[in-house]
Parts: sequence; structure tokens; C-alpha cells
Amino acid sequence: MQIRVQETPFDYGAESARFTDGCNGIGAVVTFCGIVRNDGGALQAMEIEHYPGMTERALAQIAEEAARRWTLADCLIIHRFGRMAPGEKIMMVATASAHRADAFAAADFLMDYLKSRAPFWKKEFSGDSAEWVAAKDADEAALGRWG
Amino acid sequence: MQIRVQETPFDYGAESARFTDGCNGIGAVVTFCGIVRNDGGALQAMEIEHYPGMTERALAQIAEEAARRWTLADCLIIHRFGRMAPGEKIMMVATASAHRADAFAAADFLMDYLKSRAPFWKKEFSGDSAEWVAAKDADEAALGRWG
Amino acid sequence: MTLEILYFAWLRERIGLPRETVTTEAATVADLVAELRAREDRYALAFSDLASVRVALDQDLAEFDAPLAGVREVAFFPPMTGG
Amino acid sequence: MTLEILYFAWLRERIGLPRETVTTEAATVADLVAELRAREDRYALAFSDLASVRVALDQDLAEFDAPLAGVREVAFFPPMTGG
Repeated sequence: MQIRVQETPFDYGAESARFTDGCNGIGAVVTFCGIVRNDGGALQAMEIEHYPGMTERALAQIAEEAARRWTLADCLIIHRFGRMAPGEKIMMVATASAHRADAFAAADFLMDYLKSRAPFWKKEFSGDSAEWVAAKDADEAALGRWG
Repeated sequence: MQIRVQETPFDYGAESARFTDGCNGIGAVVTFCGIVRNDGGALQAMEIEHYPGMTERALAQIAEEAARRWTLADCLIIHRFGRMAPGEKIMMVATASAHRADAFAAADFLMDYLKSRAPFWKKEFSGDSAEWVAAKDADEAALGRWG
Repeated sequence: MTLEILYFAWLRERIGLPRETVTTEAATVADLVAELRAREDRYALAFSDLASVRVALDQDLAEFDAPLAGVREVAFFPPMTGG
Repeated sequence: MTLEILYFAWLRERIGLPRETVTTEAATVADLVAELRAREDRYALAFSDLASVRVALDQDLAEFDAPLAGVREVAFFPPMTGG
């Protein structure tokens, strides 16, 4: 289980390859990468605040719960904080398992929980305005999928 | 839509990064990588036969169906044929979308269909024996998830 | 009618050929399979259990009752195991 | 009892502090929120709609009726929006 919370960018390709090559005897790796969108072209920057200490703790708890529910060889979560421009990679998760169903379900689960249970908050800067992103009902509702 | 059927290895990290950086304005990329397992340590090699011409056609049809069902900025399928050792990467799919739910569902769908509807056949070599891998009922049943 | 017939995986191994050209008046895939079975034991063996044989007509998956009119390439193979 | 209180995102901005140390006899999170609200308008404003406030006690998510006995760090923040 690998958890990293950092301000600096990460190398998505290199991290994906390193994670995959570091797992022995597995058959399936699923990776998710979250990227700063620029919906209408107006977004200038995104800033992510987090709760140092609790963040790492919450991510570890979410990863442990995934490892209890599915058979995983390993999982990785990298999440950035601080200021990012559109197109920059915000975070990634990766899961490795013998079989694809476990790897898919665990990655999907990690994302759903991370969205609504890990202490990150996004603020969007466009033109003269700066607004905190509101949590989506759909994200909270997604947790219901996991029983 | 990018489809590649090839005998040579591919660079999973580089392909993941290239795919992700090649998509503009997206928020989510999901990647799957399939790897030759070595279950009990007995497997020496895997050989994949395919049906040149039909393979590319079937993969394109599966990718087009995914693009009809979900909002995708792009998708990528790379699948190898020929002889591979345990630990080698057999194939990958990647999907890019504005939102994670579409990217996850489309990647999961591509894998389910590719497993049972694209003309690839695996043969396993261990010790003196060489056996064609039997299709799993679970793989055929998985298609039922997509209605 | 002249058809190009392709065999893959264990069908190719049992029949001992990757492809062959046949002239036939078979109306459907099932008729063609009946003709092939009657030829030699290796064909009869390869087609002994049709539940584990799939067919593609001009590179699209098809059923055994599909008509052969207008078809140029018929492929027989086991259930796919890619990914 | 002395508590370290942390505020994040718009709660931090409305209150104007990232953290503060308070001495309180509040038995539960709800009691503490009532005390804070009574202090000044900026607190009252920050805690005006508790449906959009989450709380963590010693870095674990908790409910507003949770007891504060033994707790050292209380954090208030909006619903999370990571990923």
C-alpha cells in the first residue's frame, strides 16, 4: 500500500510503470488519473487545500478497506495539494490484482471514497473570482453503491 | 480512437502518459493493463494467436460501441500476439472522459467485450505440455452486465 | 461457390491446416460444417462439439444457421480468450 | 478542557483563522458549535448551516452529537471535494 500526498507534480507514466513492474504474479492493473478540467476555457487555476495528518490517515483507511473487500496485490494513491493549472494531473490511484474484476472494483471504490471522505477541498480561480467547489450530491450518492 | 495489434512489446508507462497528455479538456483517464500471470510458478510461456484483419475490425467495433454508450474524449486499445513470458504485458486499454464514471464504465466494458468478442486465443506452455486456455463462463456471463 | 475457409487455435491444429479453399453448394454454415465433417476423421473430430466452435463470415461473428450467399471468407475457431 | 480547533476551506476564510486554542466545558461537538456561534458574527455566519459543515475529532470523521471527552483536536470543514 503506497500513499503519497505532495505539492509537487508526479510523473503519471513513470508511476504507472513503476507500480505495475513492482507487483509480481499479478494479471491486472487498473489506473485512474484525475486532471484539472477547463470546462468553458475560463478556469485559470485550481487550488487544493488539505488537512495534513488526517489526509494520509484517511487515505490509508480507504486503501485498507479496499484491501479487505477485494484481493489486491498492492494499491497506490498519489494526491497533490496546492495550486495547479488546467491540464495538470491532480491525483492517481492504481490497483493490482490477479484478476481484472477485483482491480476494477477496487479502483472505482477508492475513487468514490477518496472524493467524499478524504479531506481535500478545491477552489477554482477564473477571471476575478475565486470559488470553492461545492460537493456533488452524485458523489455522496455514489458511496451507496458499496453497501 | 486508437487501435494497435502488434507482436512487439509496448511501453505501458509511456503509452499511458502519451494517451493522457494527448487529450485536451478531460478530467479522468482510466487505464487497464493485462499481464501474463504465473499462477503456480509452472508457466513458462504464453502464446497468443489472432485473426489478422478481423482482430482490428472487432476491436474497432467494440471501441465504437463504447463511444456510443459513454461520452469519451478518446480511447486506446493495444493488444499483442505471439509468444510472451510471465510478467510481460499482454495488452492495455485506456479511456478518457470529462468525468470518472464514464471513463471507468467504458474501460470495464471494453475489457469485457475484448475478452469474449475479439479473436484472440491463448495457449499456455508449462513443462512438456502446451494447452489452449478454455474460455471462462464468467467472462461470457460478464457481457450480461451491459444490457 | 468458392469459399476461403480459415481455422484458428485448436481447430487449426486438429484439422492440420490454417486455411483452405473449398468449392461448395452449402446454403448455410451448418450445411458447410456437415460437408466438412463427412470428409475425414480430423474434420469430424474438430467439429464434434459445435458448442465450443464459433464462426465468422467475412470477419463478422455469425450463427450456424447464417446463409453463405455472397460470403467469401468463413472462419472457424474456439471461444475467444483475449485480454 | 483545552482543545485545538482547526478550520479549513471557506470555514477558515469566514472565521479568518486556520486554527485556535480554546478552553471549554462543552460536552459534545454541538455544544462547542453553540459556544463558538455565540462569540462573534463571523463564527455565527460560518456555522449558520450545519448541513454543509463536517467535523473530525482527532482526525477521524465524527457526528455533531459526538462527545468531546478525551479529544485534543477538533476540525471543522465543508464537505470534501478531492479526487
